[in-house]
Amino acid sequence: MKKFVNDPKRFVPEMLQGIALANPDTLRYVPDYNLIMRADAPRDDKVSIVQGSGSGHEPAHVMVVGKGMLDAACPGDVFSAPPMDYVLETSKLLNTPKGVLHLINNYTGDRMAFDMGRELAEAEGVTIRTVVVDDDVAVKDSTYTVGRRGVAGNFFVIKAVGAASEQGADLDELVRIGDKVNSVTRTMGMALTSCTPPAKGSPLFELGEDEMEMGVGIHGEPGRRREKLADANAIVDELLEAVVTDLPYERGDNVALMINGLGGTPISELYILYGRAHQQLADRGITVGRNYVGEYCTSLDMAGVSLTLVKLDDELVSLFAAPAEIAIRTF
Amino acid sequence: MKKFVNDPKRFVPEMLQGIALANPDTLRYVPDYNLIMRADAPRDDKVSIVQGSGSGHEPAHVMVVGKGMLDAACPGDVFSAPPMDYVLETSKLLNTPKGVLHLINNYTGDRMAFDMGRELAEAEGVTIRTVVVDDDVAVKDSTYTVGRRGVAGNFFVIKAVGAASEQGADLDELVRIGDKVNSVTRTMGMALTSCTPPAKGSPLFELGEDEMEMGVGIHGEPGRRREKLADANAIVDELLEAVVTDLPYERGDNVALMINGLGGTPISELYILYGRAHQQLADRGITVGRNYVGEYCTSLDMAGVSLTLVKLDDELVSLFAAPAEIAIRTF
Amino acid sequence: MDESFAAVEYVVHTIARTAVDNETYFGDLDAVVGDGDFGYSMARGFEIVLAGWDDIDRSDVGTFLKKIALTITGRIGGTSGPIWGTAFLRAGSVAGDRTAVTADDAVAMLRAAIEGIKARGQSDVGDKTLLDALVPAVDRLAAELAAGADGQRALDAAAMTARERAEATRELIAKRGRAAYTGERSIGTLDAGAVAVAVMAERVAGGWADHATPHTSSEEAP
Amino acid sequence: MDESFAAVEYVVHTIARTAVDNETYFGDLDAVVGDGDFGYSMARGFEIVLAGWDDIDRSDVGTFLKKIALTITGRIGGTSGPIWGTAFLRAGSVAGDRTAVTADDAVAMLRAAIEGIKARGQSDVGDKTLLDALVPAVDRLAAELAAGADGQRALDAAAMTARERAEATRELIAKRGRAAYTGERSIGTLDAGAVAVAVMAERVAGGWADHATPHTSSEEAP
Ligand SMILES: Nc1ncnc2c1ncn2[C@@H]1O[C@H](COP(=O)(O)OP(=O)(O)O)[C@@H](O)[C@H]1O
Ligand SMILES: Nc1ncnc2c1ncn2[C@@H]1O[C@H](COP(=O)(O)OP(=O)(O)O)[C@@H](O)[C@H]1O
Ligand SMILES: [Mg+2]
Ligand SMILES: [Mg+2]
Ligand SMILES: [Mg+2]
Ligand SMILES: [Mg+2]
Repeated sequence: MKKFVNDPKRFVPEMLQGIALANPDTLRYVPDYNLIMRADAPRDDKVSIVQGSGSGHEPAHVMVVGKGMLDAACPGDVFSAPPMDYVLETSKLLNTPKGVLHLINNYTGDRMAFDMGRELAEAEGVTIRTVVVDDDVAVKDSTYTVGRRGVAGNFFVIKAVGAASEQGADLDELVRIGDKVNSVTRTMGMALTSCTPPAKGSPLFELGEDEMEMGVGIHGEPGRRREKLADANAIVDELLEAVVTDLPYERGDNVALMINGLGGTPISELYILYGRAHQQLADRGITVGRNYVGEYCTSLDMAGVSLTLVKLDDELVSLFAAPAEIAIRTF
Repeated sequence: MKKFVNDPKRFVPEMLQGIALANPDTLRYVPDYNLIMRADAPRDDKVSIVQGSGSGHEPAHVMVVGKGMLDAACPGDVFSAPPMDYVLETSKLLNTPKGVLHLINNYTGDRMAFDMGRELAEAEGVTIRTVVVDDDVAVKDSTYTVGRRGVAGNFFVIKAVGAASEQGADLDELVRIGDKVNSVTRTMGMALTSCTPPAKGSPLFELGEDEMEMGVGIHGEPGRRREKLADANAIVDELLEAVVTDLPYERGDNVALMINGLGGTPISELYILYGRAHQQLADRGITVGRNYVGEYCTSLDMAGVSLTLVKLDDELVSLFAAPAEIAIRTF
Repeated sequence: MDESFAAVEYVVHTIARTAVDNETYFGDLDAVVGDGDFGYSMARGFEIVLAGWDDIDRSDVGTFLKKIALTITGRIGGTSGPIWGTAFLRAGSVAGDRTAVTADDAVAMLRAAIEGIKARGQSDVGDKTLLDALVPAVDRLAAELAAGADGQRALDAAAMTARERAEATRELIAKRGRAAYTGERSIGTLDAGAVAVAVMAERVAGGWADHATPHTSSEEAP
Repeated sequence: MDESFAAVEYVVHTIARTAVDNETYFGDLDAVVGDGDFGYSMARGFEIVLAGWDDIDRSDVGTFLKKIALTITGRIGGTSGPIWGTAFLRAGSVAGDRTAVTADDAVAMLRAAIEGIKARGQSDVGDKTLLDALVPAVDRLAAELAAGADGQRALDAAAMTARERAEATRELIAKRGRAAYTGERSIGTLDAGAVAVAVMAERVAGGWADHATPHTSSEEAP
């Protein structure tokens, strides 16, 4: 296994410890619950926004805690939803008179942990509402009853509700905004290589030199189809077709376009993909009003990419443009 | 080759095109000379800061063009210094009454291209001064007469002279600042894997499953020593020892610490390394006043890391804290 | 302590031991079409159960099982924490303040655990989950006991059923868990949770004859 | 046009052709302890020379070589652009407005190219660069011609020397170029630039007998 790791069982806590040491003034780390929270949270005048999920998707979500983004993240182990206790304790610690917003990606484990944690926290007097993110078009709702997965689109939900809550929005308003962003956001991902979870020490699946996996999620779970490796343009075109036709995004639409690296893809390649996607959207009469190129929601060291579109309106344009300060804002 | 690429010969121009499409208001792209420049450059009241180098180190340098950073970057092909003509034309296009500052990393090819390009540009009336970056402690000055390499430390030189030139510093002042930053900056890198240049299509060197390469540069050139793979802490300790003892950095020093990913290493792992480095420095009585964790100067898709220290004084603290707006500032 | 409390301890201890011993195997099974964390999650949770084994509150069987459930939900993430935690919790609720457990009690506790898993997982037999091994195995156990079989024979039969049905998950399309996203591609692969149930059942049956021997954590040290 | 101008064209064309044909080979040699771009850089530059071959200004040999030098420095990056560009430029300066080139002229042009490379690269024989093949090969060429050998014999001898000395770069520590950073580890590897010189010299010698045949770009189409 070619990784920077000490004891694989300490992978997540050591990462969190590093984040905490790098951000002593702005973040607080609670080791018992894998909890990274804003040092100034909870605040009486603001809904606390919490996202949990498995680890291995960094910067999501522990590195996007900060002003205008999350108030706290409680990650589980690599690719495992956090234990219910973490959700409970995090919710209690972040409790404010304005309530707590849970953001979760639509996976069985996450939903269970947050359902149970919420029930117990509510019993202790915490007001909680939940927004579920499920933007992945690779999974068809109808066939598999667990529904679509939440993938890189969660960034836009976080950004929008994070901005709105800084501006004083209440819990209901945040749920409205979060649900709205989710409803106009679609993503599709693909992988050139598998990823290697530190505790497993070997790749989750094997891909031949001339193969790629279309429709992968962010947990190294294989995609829906294995295909012959194609060039950058063909890959973008396939992802774009799947995403555009799903909502659908139409001629005249103004969109945010995200080209998200899955962890092992250099940013040079992401810009090659961006250029193609931007031009193909222009050819369809769709304008890219905002763009995001980089790593937002990864799958450990997987070489791969996901493409996300968000249909913009005036409200979203202004929320996405709002300032944000996060742990990985390093320049 | 597991890469997002169309025609490998178009790797660099397609990447630059993507950058240009993503930043239509702030950047200008001149395809003939691989040139990415600020849309508002040159400005009569400001020295233009230009850095060239081979491509494959993104975000360096084409993605760090912007307010408070570079005015222009003219990259060559992957791992090749730009042709002399690009340097000449870039220098002419960026010419201002206050002059042009060339930043170059200390490699034969880069020095030649910039020497020749500068000579010709000066003959056409452009005032140019040069700062050479050579922060890599893996290369010993004495033994190999080409001198140390310039690696991730160039970020700090760019940041400092970029901030100073926004504040109106003249060319001599920028050279003073650039040379000073370089003189207190040291870096050492290592790789877990090789990288694969798109035109070659296969890894530059082969590393066994249980091997690592200490002292690699950023061009996929092998390092000084191949060692048995070690855990994250041992790797940090070895890099840190080499860097700290070189300047040397001493008890009581305040430093900037950069943990720079080489392209294929996920940010989760970088924070594990950061945590160790921070703590080891504390044990040596050295304070980390600023930290940088992420990708600044990469080697395509190489899994690896470099560790940089900069000794801070009041001037550098203030320059590093100055605002900057760059193409990859995406949150 | 009643001998039948020792039997409960034995079963729980064997489950925990199996989870810890098979971390890699269970993880690899989950990696085929899932995300590979099943072995890791189970091992991390059950190793804490084993580490604190001697100190678990044994006032009654219900308390004992609920304490274990709390350790599981407190430490195991993913789907498995809630699923297995709920199972232990529900079994504990049925056991209540009993300090002895009859064969009928055991079947009732297992049935309650199953109902808990179904409710928590919104899942049922046929979804390619651990239920596909657990439900038929418990049915078989109950049937054998009802037909007058002794514990050993009933357990052997249940283990055999668990193994057969775990193998038969190959034919199913995953409808729950991370494997569900691969759709038809999950056909031909084993469900990790179902195999874990089979291995646990086999180990419970295999050691049943000696189960009266007390299981202490000191015995577990390598 | 004088026959000896055609000889210059032949040599340049063969160098360009060799660079393009050996992109992968030269790149792989540079990858061993360097950064692998040598083959790519040379091929990208010299393919432009070939593409515009018929239209290069042939007023005189100096102009012809200087135009080629400009293409090289304009397109080839890395160390090779300045090095090879300087070599062509210096050779062109010596040739000046000549339209015919004698054997002595040729040697003078090559010597000027060598001096240009040394000055540009701040390098010399022994640094494990192309100079380690080029310098002895040109010395040998001059010696053979001085001893009265005809062009073919002199070129054959020079090519043999280039090859021997390119092979001998294995014993050297790289002191210039990207390979220099590996220090002692560069021992045992061939210098890519020196091998390129050897292959070029061999191809020049090998085709010398037919060099009067005009070389047009149409002939190059695959
Ligand atoms: N909804 C569910 N109901 C019951 N069992 C489930 C459910 N989802 C998954 N399982 C079982 O859990 C196992 C996987 O557990 P784990 O790896 O922890 O979950 P995840 O799928 O979240 O990664 C599967 O092999 C299956 O037997
Ligand atoms: N300073 C120098 N002087 C002369 N030749 C050099 C020098 N540096 C490198 N070379 C030659 O150039 C070749 C490498 O060229 P290239 O790959 O373009 O340069 P780089 O080392 O910058 O990647 C080497 O094999 C060597 O023969
Ligand atoms: Mg999981
Ligand atoms: Mg090079
Ligand atoms: Mg799993
Ligand atoms: Mg090279």
